[in-house]
Amino acid sequence: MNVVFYLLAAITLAGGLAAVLLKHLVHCALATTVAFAGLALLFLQLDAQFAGFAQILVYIGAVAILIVFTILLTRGSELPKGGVFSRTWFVGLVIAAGVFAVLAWAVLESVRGIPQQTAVPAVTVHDIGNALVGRYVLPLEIVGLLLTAATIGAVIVAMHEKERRQ
Amino acid sequence: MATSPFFTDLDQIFIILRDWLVGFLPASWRPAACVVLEVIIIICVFPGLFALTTVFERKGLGRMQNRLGPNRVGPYGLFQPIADGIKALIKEDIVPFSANAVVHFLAPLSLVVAVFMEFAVLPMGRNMVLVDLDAGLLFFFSMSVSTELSVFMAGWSSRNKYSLLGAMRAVAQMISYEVVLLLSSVSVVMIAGSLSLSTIVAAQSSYSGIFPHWYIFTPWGLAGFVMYAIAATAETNRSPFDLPEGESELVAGYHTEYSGFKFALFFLGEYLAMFSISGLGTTLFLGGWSAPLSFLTFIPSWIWFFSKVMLSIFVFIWMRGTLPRLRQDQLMNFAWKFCLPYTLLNLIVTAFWHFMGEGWMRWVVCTAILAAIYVFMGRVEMRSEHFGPRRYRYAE
Amino acid sequence: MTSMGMTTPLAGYLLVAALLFAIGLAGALVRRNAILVLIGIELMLNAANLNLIAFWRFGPHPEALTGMMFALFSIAVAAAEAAVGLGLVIAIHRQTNTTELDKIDRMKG
Amino acid sequence: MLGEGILKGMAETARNFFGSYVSKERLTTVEYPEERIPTVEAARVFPFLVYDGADWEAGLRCVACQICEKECPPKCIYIDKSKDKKPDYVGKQQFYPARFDIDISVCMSCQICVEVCPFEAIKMDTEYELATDDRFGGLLYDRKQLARSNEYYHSIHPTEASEVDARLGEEKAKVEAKARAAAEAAAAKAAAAVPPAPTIGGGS
Repeated sequence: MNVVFYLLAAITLAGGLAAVLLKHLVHCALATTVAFAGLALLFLQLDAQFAGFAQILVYIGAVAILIVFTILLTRGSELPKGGVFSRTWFVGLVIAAGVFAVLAWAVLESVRGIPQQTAVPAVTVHDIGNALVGRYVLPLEIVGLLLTAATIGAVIVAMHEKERRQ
Repeated sequence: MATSPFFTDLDQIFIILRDWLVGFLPASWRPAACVVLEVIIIICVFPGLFALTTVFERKGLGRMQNRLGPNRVGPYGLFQPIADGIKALIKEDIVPFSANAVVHFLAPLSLVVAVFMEFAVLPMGRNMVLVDLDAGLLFFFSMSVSTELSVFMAGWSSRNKYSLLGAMRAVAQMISYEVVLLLSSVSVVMIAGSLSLSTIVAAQSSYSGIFPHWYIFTPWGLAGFVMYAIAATAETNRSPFDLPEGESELVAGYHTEYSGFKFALFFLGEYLAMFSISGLGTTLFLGGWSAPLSFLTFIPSWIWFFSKVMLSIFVFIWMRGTLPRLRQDQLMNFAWKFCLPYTLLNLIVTAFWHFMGEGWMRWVVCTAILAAIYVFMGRVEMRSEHFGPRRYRYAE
Repeated sequence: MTSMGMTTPLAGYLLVAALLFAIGLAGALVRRNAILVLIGIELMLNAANLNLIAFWRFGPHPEALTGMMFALFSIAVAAAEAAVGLGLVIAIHRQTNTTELDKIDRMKG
Repeated sequence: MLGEGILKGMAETARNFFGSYVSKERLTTVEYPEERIPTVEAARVFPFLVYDGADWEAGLRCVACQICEKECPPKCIYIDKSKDKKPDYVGKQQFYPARFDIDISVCMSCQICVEVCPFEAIKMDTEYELATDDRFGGLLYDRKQLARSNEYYHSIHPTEASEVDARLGEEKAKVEAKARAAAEAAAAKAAAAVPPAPTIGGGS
């Protein structure tokens, strides 16, 4: 708990807020990137090097790019004509606030009694690799399958209409 | 190898200098001061190298086309980059009226910062690495993919169709070749058993006889290196993969609307990306800072690293001087239908190599598989229409 | 948040994650654009990841890597989700020429 | 095999690269300010005005007929006709240009002014180093700047200039012969009345 944490938390939350509030879709996507980067830095601060870099690689390198590609492919880079918020925005806001209230209450109530590890965990990338192909090899294979299926699925979903029309 | 203390000192001269400089500070400041000093050195050395490279590139390209190249400013035109730099600095900074000013401003900055970060994990000599991260390779790639977003920001914020087209091409191309780049590096990681770049160099710095154990001198390493080089060229948007800035159709691609200092930053970013990706290739396949022959180890390690990097840069320039630009569909087909399958195959071959154990058998088997598949795939690719005249699928 | 955060580092991370989750949820619920809804979902997934990593870091057995692995797999799954989700958005845009969720109110294309 | 052509191309460029250091004849570059290619006779860049004799103002062949001004496609010639007259090369009294300006920055070197000029007064120059740092009027040449002697014309386009001279000489001879014939006729006439009579024009 120090200045760095507060700074990173502020960056992340500001990025998230901007992503939700900004008018322009591309700005939203870029703000999301800020949030992703802030989260990656938070991971690094939590001594999770591998997860932090994987976060940057996957989210900034792939997901953010996917989002901006989609925005441009759906002509979302022009400003929307109507409002940016849905008609039921108030209900959504109340639900979100309620969820946050419950979560915060739960965190603050329950976290007190938990014993906490403060020493930096001595986990190397080597350990992560061993765990991935050892204990977690089945999930790894399934994720591989899922990613393949998702890639093919995404291609088919995005291509479908044109192919049929031909 | 017994080397004299003089050469050992020369090898470690930067470390010694750094420690001497830092020694003036109180002990508690020293680690931070070390890092600051190293960062400053990286920030000074590579732009300097960039300046030299620009003039050597122009001269080299000229020579390849039987021209002289720049030779006016200073002796042999060596001061050309200074003149260019002054020009870029004092030029008017034009931001298009309808551009998105904030994003337009942030794009070159974020690009250069991300590229500079890549140098942090490169071992540039024995004990000369800024941070020896356990997941160094992953860090490098995570930084190099962040440049894609900067390119997109630049192209989109300019509100210019050429910029946008260039940026979309650049992003599509970089994503496609990023996969190849990563997968070709993974074969090295499989053999070295580490993502830390200094460990990978250390694994290559032994010798059998006088020959080094560089990974390029293995069948899978050679194949991986070729794929890596192709992907690196595409990743840095260099010719023949310079479609994003293909001036014959897109003016200048995503930096069409940039001028003055911001354009200089893009230019710097492009060359720094070249240096960093050459540095990574050197580290992964060419033994990093280790000497090419065992009796040459007395020459300081950093000289080897930088000469290997500059050699790679020369090959970049050589290719630029030789090859014509690809077409967008050829580029994508090449990435997904040739490079990616071949790199995946290379991974399998690497696994064979690892599990077949020492001996000549693995050399024969791996070489045979890789060569046969290369020839076969080459035949198939060249016979099919992928590299032939363009077919329009959707055009009326 | 600050007073509690000072005493237990875990609580700070969890609160940030909760806040980010709420922001993501709000984004998914209040915005009209389908892409923004997907962005909101990504933010929620990320908040969950932060929770997982924080629990891994401050939990009793970090060497077992459970939280870390969960986060890594979650990142991979989120990438797949984004690819499919955005592919769907493109497909819907092809059909209806809009990505505004309020206007996509017909079952038949 | 895939990649064969790339290697061939790389070998070619490598040959160029090293060859350009070994053999000088590979390099086609002329290092311009120090080295120059001598201009060929047929070179044509911008127009100039020809004058005969030593005094440029008196010797200008131009008679301010303004045909070139009217024919010039980009309209870069500006001529003011003089009020008075002066004798031309054959001695006939003609107007002369009080102002003759060519805007070199507009001129497109089409040579139409040269082709339409009935007096062989405007010709094409081979001078191409006309850059100036004066944006305002630096490239608007007046008649003094445009005037070049006939000798200069001979030095840059010798063949064409001698043809022109021959033609002018012929015309002049014709005019002189006519004048002489007129003079003789006048003399014969005068001889009938008053014996001695001076010749008009004369002079060679």
